[in-house]
Amino acid sequence: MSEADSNALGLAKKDYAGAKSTLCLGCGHDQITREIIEAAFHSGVDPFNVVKTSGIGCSSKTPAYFIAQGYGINSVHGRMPSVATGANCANRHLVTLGVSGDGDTASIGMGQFCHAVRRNTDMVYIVENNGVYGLTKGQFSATSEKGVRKKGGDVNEFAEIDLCAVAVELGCGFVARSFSGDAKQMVALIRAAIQHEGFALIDCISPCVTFNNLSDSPRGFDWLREHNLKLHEVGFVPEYEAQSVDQIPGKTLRVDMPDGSYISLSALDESIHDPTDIQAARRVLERDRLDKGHVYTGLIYYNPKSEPLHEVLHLGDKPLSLLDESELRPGRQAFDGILQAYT
Amino acid sequence: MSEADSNALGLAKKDYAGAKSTLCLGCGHDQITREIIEAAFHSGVDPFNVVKTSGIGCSSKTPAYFIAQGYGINSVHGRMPSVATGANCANRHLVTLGVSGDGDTASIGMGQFCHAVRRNTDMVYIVENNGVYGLTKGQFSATSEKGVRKKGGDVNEFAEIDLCAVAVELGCGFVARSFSGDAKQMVALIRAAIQHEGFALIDCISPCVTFNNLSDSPRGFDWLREHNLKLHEVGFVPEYEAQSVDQIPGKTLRVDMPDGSYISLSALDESIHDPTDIQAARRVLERDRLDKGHVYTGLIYYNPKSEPLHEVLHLGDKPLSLLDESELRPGRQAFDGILQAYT
Amino acid sequence: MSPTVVNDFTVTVATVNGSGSASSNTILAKTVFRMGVPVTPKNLFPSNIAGLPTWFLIRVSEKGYQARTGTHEVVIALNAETVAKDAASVRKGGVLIVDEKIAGGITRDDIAVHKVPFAELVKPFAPDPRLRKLLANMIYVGVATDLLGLDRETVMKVVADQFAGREKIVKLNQEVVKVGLEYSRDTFDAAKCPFKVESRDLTRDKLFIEGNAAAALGALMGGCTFVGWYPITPSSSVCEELIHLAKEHRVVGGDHRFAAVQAEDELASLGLVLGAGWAGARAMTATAGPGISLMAEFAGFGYYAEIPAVVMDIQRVGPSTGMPTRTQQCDVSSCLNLSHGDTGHIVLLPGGIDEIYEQSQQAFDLAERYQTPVFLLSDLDMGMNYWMAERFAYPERPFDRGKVLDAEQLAQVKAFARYKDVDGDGIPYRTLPGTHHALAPYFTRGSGHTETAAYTEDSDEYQKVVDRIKRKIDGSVRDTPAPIHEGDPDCDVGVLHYGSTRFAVEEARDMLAADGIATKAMRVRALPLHAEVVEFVQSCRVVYVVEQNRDGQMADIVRLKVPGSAGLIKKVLYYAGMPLSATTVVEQITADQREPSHV
Amino acid sequence: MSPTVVNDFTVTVATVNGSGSASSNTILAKTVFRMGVPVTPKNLFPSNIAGLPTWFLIRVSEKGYQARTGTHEVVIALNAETVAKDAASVRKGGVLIVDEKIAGGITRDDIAVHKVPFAELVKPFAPDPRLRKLLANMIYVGVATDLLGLDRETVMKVVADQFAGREKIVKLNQEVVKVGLEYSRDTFDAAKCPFKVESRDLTRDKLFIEGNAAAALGALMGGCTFVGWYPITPSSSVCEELIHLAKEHRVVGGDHRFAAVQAEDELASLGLVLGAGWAGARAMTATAGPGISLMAEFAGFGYYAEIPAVVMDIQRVGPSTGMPTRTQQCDVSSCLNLSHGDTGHIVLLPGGIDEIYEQSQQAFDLAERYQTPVFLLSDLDMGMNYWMAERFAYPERPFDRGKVLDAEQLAQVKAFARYKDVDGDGIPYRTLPGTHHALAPYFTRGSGHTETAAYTEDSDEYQKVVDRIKRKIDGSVRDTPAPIHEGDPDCDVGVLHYGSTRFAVEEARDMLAADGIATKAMRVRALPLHAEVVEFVQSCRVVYVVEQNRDGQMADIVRLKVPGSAGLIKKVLYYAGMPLSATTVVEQITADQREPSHV
Ligand SMILES: Cc1ncc(C[n+]2csc(CCOP(=O)(O)OP(=O)(O)O)c2C)c(N)n1
Ligand SMILES: Cc1ncc(C[n+]2csc(CCOP(=O)(O)OP(=O)(O)O)c2C)c(N)n1
Ligand code: SF4
Ligand code: SF4
Ligand SMILES: [Mg+2]
Ligand SMILES: [Mg+2]
Repeated sequence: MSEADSNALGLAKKDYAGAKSTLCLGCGHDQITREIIEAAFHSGVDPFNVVKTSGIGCSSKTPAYFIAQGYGINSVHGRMPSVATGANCANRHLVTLGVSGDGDTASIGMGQFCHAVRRNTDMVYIVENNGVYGLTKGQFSATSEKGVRKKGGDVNEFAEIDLCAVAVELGCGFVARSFSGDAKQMVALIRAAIQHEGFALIDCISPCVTFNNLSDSPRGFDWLREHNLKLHEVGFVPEYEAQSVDQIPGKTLRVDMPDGSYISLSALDESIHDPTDIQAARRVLERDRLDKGHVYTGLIYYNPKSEPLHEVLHLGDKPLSLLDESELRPGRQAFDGILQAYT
Repeated sequence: MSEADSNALGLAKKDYAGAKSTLCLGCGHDQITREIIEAAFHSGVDPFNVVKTSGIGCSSKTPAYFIAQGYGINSVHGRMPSVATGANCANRHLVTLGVSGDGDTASIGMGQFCHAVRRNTDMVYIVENNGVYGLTKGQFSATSEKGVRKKGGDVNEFAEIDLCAVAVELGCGFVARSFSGDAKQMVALIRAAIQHEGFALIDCISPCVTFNNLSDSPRGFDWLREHNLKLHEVGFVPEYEAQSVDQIPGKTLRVDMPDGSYISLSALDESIHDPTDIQAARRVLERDRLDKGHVYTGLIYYNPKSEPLHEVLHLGDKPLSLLDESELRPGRQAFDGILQAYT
Repeated sequence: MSPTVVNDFTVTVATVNGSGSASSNTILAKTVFRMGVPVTPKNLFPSNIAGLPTWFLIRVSEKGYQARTGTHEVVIALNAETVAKDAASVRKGGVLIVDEKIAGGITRDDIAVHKVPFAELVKPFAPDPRLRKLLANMIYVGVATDLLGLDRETVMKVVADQFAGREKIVKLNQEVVKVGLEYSRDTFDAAKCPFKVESRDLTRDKLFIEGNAAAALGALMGGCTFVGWYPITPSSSVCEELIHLAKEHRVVGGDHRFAAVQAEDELASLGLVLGAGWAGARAMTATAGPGISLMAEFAGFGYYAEIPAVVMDIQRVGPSTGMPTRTQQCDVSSCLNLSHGDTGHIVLLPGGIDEIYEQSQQAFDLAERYQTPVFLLSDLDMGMNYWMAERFAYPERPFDRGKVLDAEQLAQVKAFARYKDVDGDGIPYRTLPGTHHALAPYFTRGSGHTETAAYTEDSDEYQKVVDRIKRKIDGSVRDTPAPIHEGDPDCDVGVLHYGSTRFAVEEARDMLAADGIATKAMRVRALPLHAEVVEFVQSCRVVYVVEQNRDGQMADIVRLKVPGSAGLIKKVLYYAGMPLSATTVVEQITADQREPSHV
Repeated sequence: MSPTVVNDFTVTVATVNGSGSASSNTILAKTVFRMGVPVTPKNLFPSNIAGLPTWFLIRVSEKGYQARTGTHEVVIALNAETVAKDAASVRKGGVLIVDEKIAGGITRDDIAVHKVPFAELVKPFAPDPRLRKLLANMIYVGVATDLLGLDRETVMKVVADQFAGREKIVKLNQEVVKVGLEYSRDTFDAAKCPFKVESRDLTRDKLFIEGNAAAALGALMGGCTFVGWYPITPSSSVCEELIHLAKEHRVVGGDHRFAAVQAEDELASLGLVLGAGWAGARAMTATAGPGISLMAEFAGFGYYAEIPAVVMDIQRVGPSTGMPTRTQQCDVSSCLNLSHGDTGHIVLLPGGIDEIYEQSQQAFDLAERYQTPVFLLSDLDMGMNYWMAERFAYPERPFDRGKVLDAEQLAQVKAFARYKDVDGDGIPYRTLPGTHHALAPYFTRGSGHTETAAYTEDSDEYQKVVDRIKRKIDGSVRDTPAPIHEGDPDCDVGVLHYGSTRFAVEEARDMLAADGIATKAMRVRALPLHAEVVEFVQSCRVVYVVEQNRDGQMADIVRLKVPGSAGLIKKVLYYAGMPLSATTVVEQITADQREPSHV
């Protein structure tokens, strides 16, 4: 990653900044905001083409805090996937970034989430997962681990929903888990997710310092820093740099993306998790489920072959939003033909 | 299964009958209705204790067609799980039978379905899965297989949602797939599901003869009769009979249920699928997904250890519905104590 | 024998659904239509797929009346379950054509009973019992053709059109029609049948089309590029037909100039539509009552965030699931104020099929001009039945895309505040995502926002926006279809109506006039109400508001609009689910004219 | 120096949220309360968790007025971001207590400015900057105690109660309060402060409690056994407090005599509640506007299938997400007619905290008696603020479980038709699932049904049921709380109001009377409206309907209820999100009295 002052578009990092955050000092979500800015800057995403969608929650407020030169839509609680899908259909060239919370996605939004995965809307979908409802002051969400204790003593009695596991079962082509505190991994994952054509899930553990940061909370900073097991070191090499890299260092897996860019995964111990192997992905998820002592982060599953929605819908190059009457109205003859059937 | 005229409660099979069906002649759903009647009769379920819940659809109409002496509630489309859960909390002794369709569960109802599984409401949840919306005349549902052709020529362009796979990932303790035409398997599964304490899913392929019964449709009768691969022969042995069975024939797996009854699974080829092994369950589901030529039926996953909702909620023996003011109102002293904090 | 009645009677076909009678019934109706005689069929079907009683009414009316009459002159009875009731329903002097196998109990001697051995007649054509059942329906087409004097060639042509492309089937059906016809000719005496269709030239240049097909065609011509939908009776065919048309007329070189997404439910439908509308598509959904309820939260978001959307509500009987295959106009007030908080939507109320076509184009213009969800209310009666309609006009005007600023315009105006009232009409300007200009990007939210689209919790900033939105919506009367006056302006008995109620009201007013009760009428076509409604109500001594719901929803809306109208307005209500008949209207108005109720 | 003002002023604390000032503010308010002086605090907080400006108003009023005044006599300013605005907000002759670090720009010489070195004063107590911030708040408690003449012992006792059980924290806080107090005594001259609290005996036997806590206690005493909920501001604390109370008072031998399920959303909340209510639990949910919208479909199901349910709506500013921490009364009409089709619900409108307690018990009785969803509307102002309230009474009456037939009764009556009007009041009988009697089982559905709960698509059968339901709901006025009359019945200027508007209206009427404008008032407490409302309106020359929404929702409901009232009714509206003040009401009414508007 070059540390140039300006990117391929000639834009500076500040051109990707947003409004000042109003989240609590130290909130994991603010880290992710910075990571999104970093990723968009380095990938040279055109801000005017960015659509930032979200639901409701502390996490869902963050689209206001990055890429002010993009178009934001902060919709209603749990229903961002449909809005994002609609927008994406209207103009398939838009880079659609979705930011949601665990409540927003795994509780109220579970249905829409599953169906957006199934439809394979071409978007990056980041769940800022803190295991609680931050904005409504700390109730447990559906991704809270069973048995977890909250400030005040309440204990969560229901098993967590693992969004990555569900996404894999629903055929999602890009499934990653990460930690807001791991900027390097997150930036690489976001850049790869942007490149992926289809629905790309990043379930990012993002601690809520105010309501779920007890030292033994598996969604808290202390715990995560100690118990985050990386599946591999993730790097992203864009298409224009990929040419010049002629050799991949040992113990590194190169996962090619359709546009010529690739994801490089370097081993951190003996084995490298290969995300293109669905069985391996399932094993990682099962290990994660059983191993209460760790969270496994990295690119869990990747399948570039899933056809994104705009292709299923055969959308042409010119966005639907720009078509005019000459392009949309059948001619007089065709019109008469239609009416003929009704005489 | 004894063919006695009356069951343990002294009731005849006709005591489990319902109103006359108004479904199309030959509809798979009517087979399931008969199977439910059979199962309830043989298990000696007290009809007055039965609650029959459903959403909206041809399938969801069927609770009117069985156990007329039970209490039915045909709620709104896709939201039966919440209604069933509420009823179950009000009176934990009720035997809750839920009947839904694939549209009702996997499309509009996906969110509620996932959350009912997560909460582990003690109920039997039968999806009468025909891959289409019957009642609204044949649109594809979210369980339609990709590439499937409909009468008229339309082709489904989206991958199916495998409810069993999702349920396993969400920690469901009883996950079965069956076929409405296999009465023996269905009756055994329903009886076992009734016995299971917690959420028991039976995803039953139930052909729609009117809209999805083309000879090459994987949800059609012809196809199913030929391509249904049974994982094992399922039998159910109730507690009161279990004592007298002293030996299990070879190549049969005995899966004990907490109340003393058991499920017997007999091999149909070399191996028997063991539903208590989650990895085996996942392998079956993956095989099912990849093998477009077959559907695998039987008890896919069983885990008796999941705590049902009423236990999580510590509900006592007396149903909430019957408690009166003497049991519910704190006494005067306690009341004064409460007010004290507000002075 | 009764005197001959020409072109003024109803033929009722009683069968079970799923038995294939729909084709035969449509053939009968279309034959009358092609003979130049006004005809209105109505399919009264149950909410299941097959095996339950169903009725099909074919009203033949030289005068062009299109409402249900409530009487049955000719009844074709094929359903054993209902035959007693069906036989009893035949009007004195009427004709019953009945399957001889189920005719046992019929004892009426005040009607002509024609027994037909359906099964026997079709046996030679079909060994398969299922096919036999289907073909049996063609027998009664033949019998009716003979008895009612339908034009034989026209019938055969309509049969050919019905099964166009499938030559063998055409042949087979034509032959069976002939068998029916010949059986009737040999067995009955058509001359004695008092009900006759005589050719006229009254339907030339007219269409014969369902309301939902008209809505779909309107959406196509109106430039709809996105449809997000979820199936629900009676709305599904709007979207299905639209997709069908788009596949035919909007695919260029493999590229689709439209996107249709079948959603997982109606919350998602409207979410999809708002996302698409926000990003610049002309986007719509169609649904019925339960879907409207599920859209409540998103409707308020669209209202407050000011996003265009077209929502068609094909109304059916409520509340809750209600009677999904029966008709009502019961969602008027819920659509008008859909969502929590203070809202108020633009509602279009087409009365008749040509208006459905017109307004479903216009809805997209209004949605984009006013940047808000627009509700178009049709109903099951209009939507799922065939109707005669004036031939639809090819639209001449370009789309109205409203106040959208593109990069060029921004470069010129050099200022953009998303939620500011620049022109004094309450309507702000918007930009589309993807616009390449530094002024263009803005943030859309359903939470408090300022004129420049910034987040706010400031009282004044909040109020400025919601006050403007109210002004904007109130101002939509500039562009929404004005109400239609009819009758002598000096008359002081008014009838106010809307939507499908039109057909019964028009006929009822003629009947009332014949009875000496003169009325004038106003047909409302949009909400918020236009000023003309106030004038109309105030010019009356009494105003009957006729509608198909229990609570008199429109009557209440009118009362709130017109001060001092409580004493004038009387609710004429029918909500039992059948299409409204003129007699129902006449009875209530006549009773009140004789003995005025005090409201 | 201005003359001393005793027990009649507002103290405003300006801080940032999440800084721990809530405790200090509550301590100040409670101290005044314990001194026997009526006091009303109001927390004006932003919709985020920490770091944004927040204001806390403490109104001290010997006369017992509880509305916001809109003036600020004493301002405590700790927020750098807003200090300029806060300093400017102090009323002429008022007092400003300000952190000396941010006091730089203050130039007012018409008020007393007291600069306090907060950081320095707490430094000795806390090395940790976070704790220091928390403790700084106790400094101003001390300063205010000194300047306003609060009772020192009472303050210390309140501090002790606030942190009860945590001795070290109590000590620490008390010490810091003392430091503040002493600093003030040493630095300022309290005698010169014109605003004083003097002990009285006006709050004895009163409670000091939030509306949401009162609602929770009401539900507990009302026998609520099931709560299905989804968190949303400002309603969450109703359910959280109820669960807390139930865990304390409803666990017997390990068995829970209640069930609380946090749902995945509000659709599920109401689904859970209806399932539980159907099966015989006394079930409730609490939510705010967006939740109400999501409940629309299920509300119609509950209405038509006749299932008891209690829905509490703690209203906030709409539409859409609106301003979640600001107050309005904007869901009245959406709750009244929630769902598609013809509906009409029972709506309770408690005005004040004791009524919230009473009505949240009664809601369960009404829901079971009328077998229908009952909506109880509170709002953020009542729900999330502390209020003085008459001491709650221990309920004497048994629960009203309505017309439930058990097996024994069925054996006696020998007949049961679920949806039949046996008693002429429109209310049918029901049985609970699990009842062991052959007559008991029935099938519940949201589709068309007969009096015996069978499926139907028959017009008459359908209509019989929906007509009866309308009669049933209309008849609920027998049991719902009647409106409250106030003032001289012969007076012809009426003020109609409801809910939290009560507080501003009561004060406003006194102010108007002092200004020579006599009024009488009617406070509505339930919908459908009682007949008294008609009498009241008709006895007036003009009726001001005061409410906190943009569109005058109640005014419209009243207009529809009272024929000929259009000319009488005038909308007095405030919807900017702050709690309503009396002056807002007075200004609008006075303006109209001077120059009557023509509606
Ligand atoms: C329909 C609806 N219900 C409830 C709410 C209240 N609400 C706002 S945010 C939120 C939960 C947010 O949790 P999560 O998505 O995890 O975001 P976080 O604040 O933890 O980042 C809830 C319940 C709402 N805004 N809308
Ligand atoms: C809110 C809502 N949307 C749509 C419908 C219309 N609708 C009725 S049944 C149905 C689908 C039923 O499909 P499925 O659950 O698969 O049942 P099947 O008829 O195939 O047994 C739909 C969409 C409805 N009743 N309510
Ligand atoms: S409450 Fe939690 S999630 Fe919300 S901003 Fe604060 S730390 Fe972040
Ligand atoms: S339409 Fe299909 S699902 Fe419905 S009743 Fe007929 S066969 Fe069964
Ligand atoms: Mg969260
Ligand atoms: Mg189905």
